[in-house]
Amino acid sequence: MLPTTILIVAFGSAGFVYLAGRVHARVRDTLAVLSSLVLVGLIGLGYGAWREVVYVPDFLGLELVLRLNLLAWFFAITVAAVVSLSTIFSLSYMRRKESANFHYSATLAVEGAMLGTVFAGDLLSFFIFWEIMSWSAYLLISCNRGRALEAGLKYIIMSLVGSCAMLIGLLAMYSGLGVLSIPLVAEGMQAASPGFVLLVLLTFGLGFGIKSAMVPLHTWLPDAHSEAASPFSAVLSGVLIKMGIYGFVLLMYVVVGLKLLLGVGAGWLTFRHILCWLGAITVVVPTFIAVLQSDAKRLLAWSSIGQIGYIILGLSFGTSLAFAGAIFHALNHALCKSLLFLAVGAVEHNTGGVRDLNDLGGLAKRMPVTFACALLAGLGLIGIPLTSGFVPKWLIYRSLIEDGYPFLALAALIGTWGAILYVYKLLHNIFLGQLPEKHREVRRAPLSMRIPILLLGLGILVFGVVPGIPLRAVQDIGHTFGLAQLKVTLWGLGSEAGALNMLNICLAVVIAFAAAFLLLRLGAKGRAVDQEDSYAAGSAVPVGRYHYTVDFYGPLSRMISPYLRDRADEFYYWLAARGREIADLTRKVYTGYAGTYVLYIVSFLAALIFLQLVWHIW
Amino acid sequence: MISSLKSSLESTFKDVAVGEPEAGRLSVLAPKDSLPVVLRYLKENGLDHLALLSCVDWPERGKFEVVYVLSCYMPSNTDYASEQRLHVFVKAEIPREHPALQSVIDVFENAEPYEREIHELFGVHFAGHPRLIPLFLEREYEIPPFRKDFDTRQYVAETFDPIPPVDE
Amino acid sequence: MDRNQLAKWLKSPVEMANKYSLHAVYFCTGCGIIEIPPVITARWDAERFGIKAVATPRQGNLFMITGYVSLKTLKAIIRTYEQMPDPKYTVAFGSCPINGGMYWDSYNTIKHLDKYIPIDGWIAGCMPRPEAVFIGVTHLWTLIDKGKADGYIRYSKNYASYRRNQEMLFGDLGWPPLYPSESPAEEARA
Amino acid sequence: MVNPILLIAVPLGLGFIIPLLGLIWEKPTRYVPAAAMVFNLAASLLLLPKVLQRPWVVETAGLPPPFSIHLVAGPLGVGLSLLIALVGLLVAIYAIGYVREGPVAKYHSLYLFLLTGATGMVLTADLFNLFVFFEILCISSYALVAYHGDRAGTESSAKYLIQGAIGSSLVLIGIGFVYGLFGTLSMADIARNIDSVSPMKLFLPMAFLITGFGVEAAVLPLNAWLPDAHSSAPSSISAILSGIAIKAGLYAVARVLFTIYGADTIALLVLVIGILTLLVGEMSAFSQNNIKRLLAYSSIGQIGLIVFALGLASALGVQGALFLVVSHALAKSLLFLSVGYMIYRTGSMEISSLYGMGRRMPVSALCFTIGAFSLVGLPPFIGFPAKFTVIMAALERADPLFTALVGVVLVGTVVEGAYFFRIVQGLHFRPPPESATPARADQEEAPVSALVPICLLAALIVAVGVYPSVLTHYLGPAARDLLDKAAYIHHVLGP
Amino acid sequence: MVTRIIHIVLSPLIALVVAVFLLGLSRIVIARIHRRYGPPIYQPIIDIIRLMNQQSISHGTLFELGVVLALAGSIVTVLFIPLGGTNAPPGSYPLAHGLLCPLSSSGGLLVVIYLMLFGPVSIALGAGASENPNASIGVSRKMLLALAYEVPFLLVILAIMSHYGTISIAEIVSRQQDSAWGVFSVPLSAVAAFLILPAMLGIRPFDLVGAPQEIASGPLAEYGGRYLALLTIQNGIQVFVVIALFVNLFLGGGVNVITFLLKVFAVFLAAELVSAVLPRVRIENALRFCWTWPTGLALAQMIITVVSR
Repeated sequence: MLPTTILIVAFGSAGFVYLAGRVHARVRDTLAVLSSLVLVGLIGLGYGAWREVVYVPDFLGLELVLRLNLLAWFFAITVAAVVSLSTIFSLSYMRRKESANFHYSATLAVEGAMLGTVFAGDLLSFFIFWEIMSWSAYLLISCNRGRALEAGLKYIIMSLVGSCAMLIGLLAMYSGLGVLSIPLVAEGMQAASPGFVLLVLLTFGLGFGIKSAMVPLHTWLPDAHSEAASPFSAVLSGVLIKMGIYGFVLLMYVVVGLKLLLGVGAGWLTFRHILCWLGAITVVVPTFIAVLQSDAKRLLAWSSIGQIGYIILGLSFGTSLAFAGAIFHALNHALCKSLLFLAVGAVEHNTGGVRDLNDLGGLAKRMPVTFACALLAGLGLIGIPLTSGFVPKWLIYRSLIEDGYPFLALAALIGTWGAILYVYKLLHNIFLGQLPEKHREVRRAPLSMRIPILLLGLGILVFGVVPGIPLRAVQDIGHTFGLAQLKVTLWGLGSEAGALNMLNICLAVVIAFAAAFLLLRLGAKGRAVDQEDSYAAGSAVPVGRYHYTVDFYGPLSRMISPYLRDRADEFYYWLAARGREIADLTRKVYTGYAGTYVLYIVSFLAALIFLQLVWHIW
Repeated sequence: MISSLKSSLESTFKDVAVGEPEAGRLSVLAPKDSLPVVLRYLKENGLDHLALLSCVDWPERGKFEVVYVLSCYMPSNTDYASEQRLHVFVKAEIPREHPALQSVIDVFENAEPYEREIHELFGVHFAGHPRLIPLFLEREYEIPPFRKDFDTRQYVAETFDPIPPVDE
Repeated sequence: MDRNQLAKWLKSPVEMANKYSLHAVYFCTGCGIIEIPPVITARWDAERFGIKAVATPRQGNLFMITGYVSLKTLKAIIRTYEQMPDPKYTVAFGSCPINGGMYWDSYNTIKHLDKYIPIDGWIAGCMPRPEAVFIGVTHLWTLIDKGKADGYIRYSKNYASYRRNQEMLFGDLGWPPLYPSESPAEEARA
Repeated sequence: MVNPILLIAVPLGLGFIIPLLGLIWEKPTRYVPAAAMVFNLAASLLLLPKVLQRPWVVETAGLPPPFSIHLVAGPLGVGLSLLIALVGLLVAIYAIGYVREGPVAKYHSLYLFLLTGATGMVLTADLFNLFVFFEILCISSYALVAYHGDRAGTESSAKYLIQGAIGSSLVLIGIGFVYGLFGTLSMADIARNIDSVSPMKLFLPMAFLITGFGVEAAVLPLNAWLPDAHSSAPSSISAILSGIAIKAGLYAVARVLFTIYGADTIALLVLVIGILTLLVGEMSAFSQNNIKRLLAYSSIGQIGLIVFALGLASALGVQGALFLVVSHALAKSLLFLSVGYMIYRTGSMEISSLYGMGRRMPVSALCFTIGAFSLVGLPPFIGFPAKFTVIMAALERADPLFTALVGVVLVGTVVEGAYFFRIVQGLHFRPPPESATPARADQEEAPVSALVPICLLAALIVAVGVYPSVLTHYLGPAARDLLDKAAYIHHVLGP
Repeated sequence: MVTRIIHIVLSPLIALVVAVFLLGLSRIVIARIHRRYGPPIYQPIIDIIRLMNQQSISHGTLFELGVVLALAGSIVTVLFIPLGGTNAPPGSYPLAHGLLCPLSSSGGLLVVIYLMLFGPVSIALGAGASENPNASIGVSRKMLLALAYEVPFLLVILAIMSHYGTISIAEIVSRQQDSAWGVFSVPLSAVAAFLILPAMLGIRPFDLVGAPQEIASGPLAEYGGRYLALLTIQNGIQVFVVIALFVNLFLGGGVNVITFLLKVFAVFLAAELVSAVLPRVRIENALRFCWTWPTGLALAQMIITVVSR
C-alpha cells in the first residue's frame, strides 16, 4: 500500500497546509516541513519493497495502477529530497511574502503529482499525474506575480501542447493495443508496425521534450525558472525537468524497448541519431547563451537547459555506460542546480532582491557558507574530480569516444568549457571581488537557508568521492532494461582498460594538497589586508568604483552574441501573433446585424439542400 | 590673403585693433566681452583650431592679458594654403583683482583643459565652465603660483623647510 | 659562480637571493626613466644581475626613483612604497631627490625625498648613465651584504615621524597608516 | 411509482401559480421554482433505476401510441431531465439571492416555463409535442434574456427572437412535410416506415428540422444570437441558457438525426460542422475582454466538441457526447454563477476589472478556477474523462483522417486553455486595478445563497472527475437509447 | 607497490626540476634573441628563494587556498602523464625501463583534460578573491583564452583518441612506439597543436592573461612573496605538463626518461623561439585566430580519421 499512502500524504498535507496557513504561519511552516520530511522517510523505507497496487479499479473501463520499482524509487527519492530541502529553505525566504500559504501547499501538490507520475504503473495514471503536475506548477510559477505571470502562461501553453500530443499518442496506443498498463504495452509494442511505433515515439517525445526543455522546445524554461520564487525554481530546475527525463527513460527503455528503438528510422537517419544531435545542440547553444546572461537566475536557467542536453545525449546513445552516465548526471544536476538556485535565492533574500550580476560582489566575506557550497555546486556542474559531476561526464565522454562519435564528444566537451565560463562568472560576480558600499551590512544567510545548502553540498561531495553508491543503483536500473553489466566498485569502475578509480585521484589530490601546503608554510608569513589596500597604480582605492564585474565576458559576447539569438523563441511568438490575427478574423463572423444572422440561417438551409441535390449525401 | 582677413575683421568689428606683427601672424586686440563673438567669426573663416590659450601677467598695469592662439587644421581646405600656416593671436585684457572671463567651450570644446589650467595657475575665473577643478597642482595656493607676485622662494621656505628630517 | 660564491650561498642563501634577484617596481617618476630602457635592453642588460621589471609593487623589492619628484608623484611613491613587501630597497637617481637639484626653489617639487620615504642608495648624475646605474646596483649589493640597506627597517621603526612628515605636506593622505601604532600626528589630531 | 408526466406537469402548474400567488403575497414566489425543481430531481432519481432496462411509455388521453400524445421515459430522457432538474435547482437557489429588482414574480414563472419546455422536449416521443415544448423553451428564454430591460438586453433578445422565430417556423414547416408524408407525428411511427419513402423527398423535411432545431442548438452558422444573448442576460439566466437550453436543442437535433432518420450517412457532415463550430467558438473567444461574451463563445466551442462527438455516430462517441453534455452543463453554469457576483461587486464585465478578485472573493474565485480547469479538460475534474472518452471514440477506428481531426480538436483545447489560464492568472495573481472601488469588508464574499450552489457544483465536478464510473454506468444505456432505432420503435409501439 | 610509491614521489620531483630549468631556459633564450646575455640558468631558483623569504600580503583564506589548490592540481596532473619509459617487454628497446606513469590505470586522457583544468580554475578563484579589478580582468581573459584554445585542443585529442580507439595515454604511447609517431599518423592535428602551444603555455603571442603593461600581470596582481613563488612553480609545472602531453601524443614519448626530457626540451625550444619574436595579440584576435586556423586543421584531421576508420 506504500505508493498510495505516499500520494495520500502528499496531497492531503497540501490541503492541510493551506488551511493551517489560514490559522497561523508557524503551524503551517512546521506542518509543511514535517510532511515533506515524512514523505522522504516513507520513500526511503520503500526501498526494496517493490510492489504493484491498484488504486482506482474502474476509470472509464481502465484499471489505474501504482507500482514501485528501482527506477521509480531513484527518481522519487531525488524529488522528495530536493522538495523537502526547498521547503526548509523557504521557511525564512517566504516569511514576509503574502502568497506563502499558497506557495507551501502548491509545492506539496506539485511534489505529490511528481511522485504520482513516477509511481504510475499504467500510462493513463502517468498522464493524469503529469497534467496535475503541469497545472499546479503553472499556478506556483505565476504566484510570484509581476513578470512571472507571463512566464507561467508561456509554460502552461507549451506543456498543454505537449500533453495534447501525449494524449493522441496514448489513445492511439490504447486503440491499437487495447491496454494501457506499462508491461502489457511494452509487449504489445514489439509486435506493432514501425509507423505506429514512430507515431508513439514522436507524440510522447514531443511531450517529454517540452517538459525537459530540449532545444527547439526549451523557450519556456528561461522565463519560468528565473521568474518563479527561488525555492520553487530550485525544485523546477532540480527535479521538475527530470520528470521529462523519466518520461524519456520510460518511453525509450521500457515502453519501446532498446532493441526496437535502435531500429526505428530509415538507415542512417534513425530516431536515436536525431535525438543524439538534438542533445548535442542542447548542450552547446544554451550553455553559451548562459555565458552571456547578466541576471543570476536566468543564467542558471539557461545552464539547466545545457545540462539537460548531457542527459538526453547519454540516454539517446543507448550504451550501458552512456545510460549510467545520463541517470547519474540527472542526480548530480538535481543536487548542484537546486543548491545554486537556493544560494542565489539566499543572496537575493539578504541583499533585498538584487539578482543583477553587474552590481553584486564580494559577498563571500559576508556569506562564507553559501559561497563554499555554491563553489562546490559550480564545480559539480563543470564536473571537476572529487565532485559528483566528474564520474557521469566521464562515463558519457568515454562511451561517446569509444563508440566512434567524436563530434558528439566534441559538443559535450565544449559544453563543459561553457559551463566553466558561466559558473565562474556567477561565482565571481556574486561572491568574489570588492564588496560594494550598499552591500556592506549584508548579514549571514539565516540558519534555515544554510541547512539545505549544506546538506546538498555534502551530497555532492559524498557522491563525488564515493561514486559507487549511486553507480550501483543506476547500473541495476540499466540491468533491468537489458543493458550490459558494469563492474562497479565502491570507488568507481572496474579495473579493465580505461577504468576509473576515484580513490587514486582523491588520494593523489589530498597528498599533493598537503605537499603544496607544506611548501607554503616554508615561506614568510603574510599580512592580512582589507579590500581598500590593493594595487591601484599608486593612488588610493576609489571606494565603490573599484570593482570590475560589468559585462564580464565582453569580447566573447561581442563575437558570438549575434549568432546566439533565440530563434525558436521568436518563431513561437510569431506563431502566437498569427494565431491572434486569425482569432480576430474569425470573430468578425459575428457582425452584430440581425440581418446577416438571418442570412446565415437561410444560407445554411440552402447549403444543406444543395449538398443533397449534388452529392446525395443522404 | 591675410590682408583680406584683416580688412574683413576691421569692417565687421568696430572696437577691434588688428595688427600684423610679422609675416603670417595677425594680432587682434578685442574687448573682453566680445571675445566669443570674435572667436566664432574667425572659426567660420577657416581658423578652426584653438592651438593655445595663455595668459600674460602685467602687474605694473594691473592687467592680465589672455591670448588665444588660433590656426587652421587643414591649410589645404582653406584659401590660405599658399602661404605658410597662418596664426592669429586674439588678445583681451582683464583686471588683476577679480579676473573673470566668459568660457569659450561652446566655440572650441578643446579650450576646457586650457581654461582649467589658467584658472588654477592664474586664478582667472571662467564663467560657464562645466568643472573648474585643479588640473596639475596637488595643494591649495593663496596666490596662484604663475602670478608674478608669487614669491616661490618664500613659499618653499614656508612649506618644505619646516618639515624636520626623520630623527633616527 | 666561483667557489667562494658557493660558500656564501651555502652560508646565507637568503641574503644572496635578495642580492641577485632584485625585481624593480616598474615605476617611472621623473626624467630619469629614459635611462631605464638602455639599462634593461641589449646593450647593458640588467637581467644579467637578476634585475627584472615587475608590474606591481606586491611582486618587487627594488624601487628606483628616477629624477625629480613632484608633489603629486610623491603621493603615488609613498603608496607604492608602502604596498611593497618587506625586504625592499629604494635607489634614487640624480640630484633632484637629494635636495631638489635645479628645482631647489620650485613650489611643486620635493626637496629632500628622504624626509618622506627612506632611501638606500643614491646615484649621482643628472640622469646617470647605465654604467653608473650598475655601479649603484653593485654598491647596493655591498650595502645588503653589510646589512646597511635597512631602509624598510628604518621606515617601520620611525614610521611615526615619516607619517608625520607626509601628513604635514599633504594633510589627509587618503589611506590608513601602514603600521597603525599611535603616531603623534594622529594623537595630535585625535 | 411517480408518473413521468408529473415531471412536466408540476413545473408547468407551479409556473402558472406563481403570478397568482404574486398578486396576494410577493415574498414566497422566489422559493417556488426551487421547490418545483426539488420535486423534479426527486422524481427523476426515483425513475432512473427503473427505466434503465425498459423505457416507460406513457399515453395521455387513453389512446394507444400512434394516435395519442405519448411520452417515452427512457434512460436518456430521464437522465437528461435529472441533469435539467439538478442544474435548474442550483440556479434557482442562486437566483433567490441574485434577482432582486424588476418583476421578480414574472422572472420565476418564465424560469419555470423554460425548465418545463426543456424537460418536455427531452421526454416527449411525439414530433409536434417536441415542437410545442421547443416553443415554450424559446419564448421564455427570449423574455428572460431581456429581463434587465437595459438597451443591450432588449437589443440582443430582439435579435434572439428574430432568429428563434425563423428557426421555429422552419421546424413547423418540417413537421408539416413529415405529416404530409407519413400522416403521423409519433417519432417511433415515422421511424418505423421511414424507408417507405424515397430519400430525395425525405431529405427536405430533415434539412428544415435540423436547421430549425440547430438554431437553438447553436451549431456554427446558426448560433449568431448566442454571444449577445448570453452576455446581456442576467448571470443566472445565461447559466441556464448555456447549461440547459442549448443541450435541449442539441437533444432535438440528435433525436431527429439518429432516431427518426437513423442517419449515419451524413455523420461526416455533422463531424465537419462540429469541428467548424469548435474552432470558430474557441478562436473568437480568444481575444475577448468581456468575461460573459468570452464564456458564451467558449460555450459555442464546447457545443462544437459535442456535435463532433455525435458526428462519430458510434456508441462510444455518443456516450462521450453525453458525458460532455453533463460536464459542460455543470462547469459552464458554475462559471456563469461565480462570475455573476464578481460582476455585481466590480460593476463591470471587463476582464481587467476582475483582476485581484481572488483576494476579495476567494471561494467563488476558487470555484471559477475549478470550472475553468474542468472545461479545458485537466485531470482531476470532470472535463478530463469526458474529453478522454470523446478522443478515445475518435481514435477507435485508427485511420489517419481521424487522428488529424483529433489534432485539430486539441488545437481548439490549447486555444481554450490559453484564454482560461490568462483569466485564472488575472483573478488570483494580478493586483486589482486602481479604479476598483475600495473593497468594503462587509460585502466581500458572495452571499450564502450564491455560495451553496457554486460549492455544490464544484464538489460535483471534482467528485465525478475522480470517480467517473458513477456516471458512465448510466451513460451506456442512454447512448444505446439514442442510437438504437429498432429498440426505440419496439419499446414505443410495442412488439 | 613499492616501485609505484617511488614513481609517485619521483615524477613530481622530475617535473619540479625540469619546470624550474625550463623557466630559466626561457629567459635565457629570449635574452639571446635580444642579443643580450640574460640571467644565469638558475635565476628562477634565486627568485623563488628570495620570494619565499619576502613577506607578503593575503586577502583572505580563498586567496591563499587558490594558490595551494593550483599547485596541488598541477602536481596531480603530472602523476597521470607518462614521463618516458615503455610497457613493451624488456629488451625490445635499448636502455628502456618501465613506464614512469604512476596513476595511468585510474582514468585516462579524459581525467588529464579535467585535471589540467584544476590549476586555472583555482587560480581564477584565488585571483577573484584578491579584490583587484586587474585580477578580475585578467581572469576573464584567462577564461576566454582557455575557451579559445580548448576548441582546437579538444578536436586534436578527440582525433587522436578516435584514431587509436582508446582513452588511456599509456596505450597511445606504446602504440606510437611500435608504429609511426603521432606527428606522422595525425599530422594536421600535430600542426594544429603546435599552433595553439603558445596559448596553452601562456607565453608571448598569447600572454595577454598576465600582460604586465596592460593589467599589471593580471591574476597575479595581488600575489607577492611565497604565493608568487608557488605560482611560478605551478606555472613551470603547467608548462612542463602541456609539453609532456604534446610529446606523449605526437612524439611517441621517450623510451627512457632522458630521451623524453630531450624531446620536451626540443619542443619547448621551438615554442620559445616562435614566441620570442611575436608581439602580444588582443583577446578578440586570439579568439578569432584560435577558432580559425588550428580548429580548421584539427577538424580536417578529425574528418580524415573518422572517414578512414
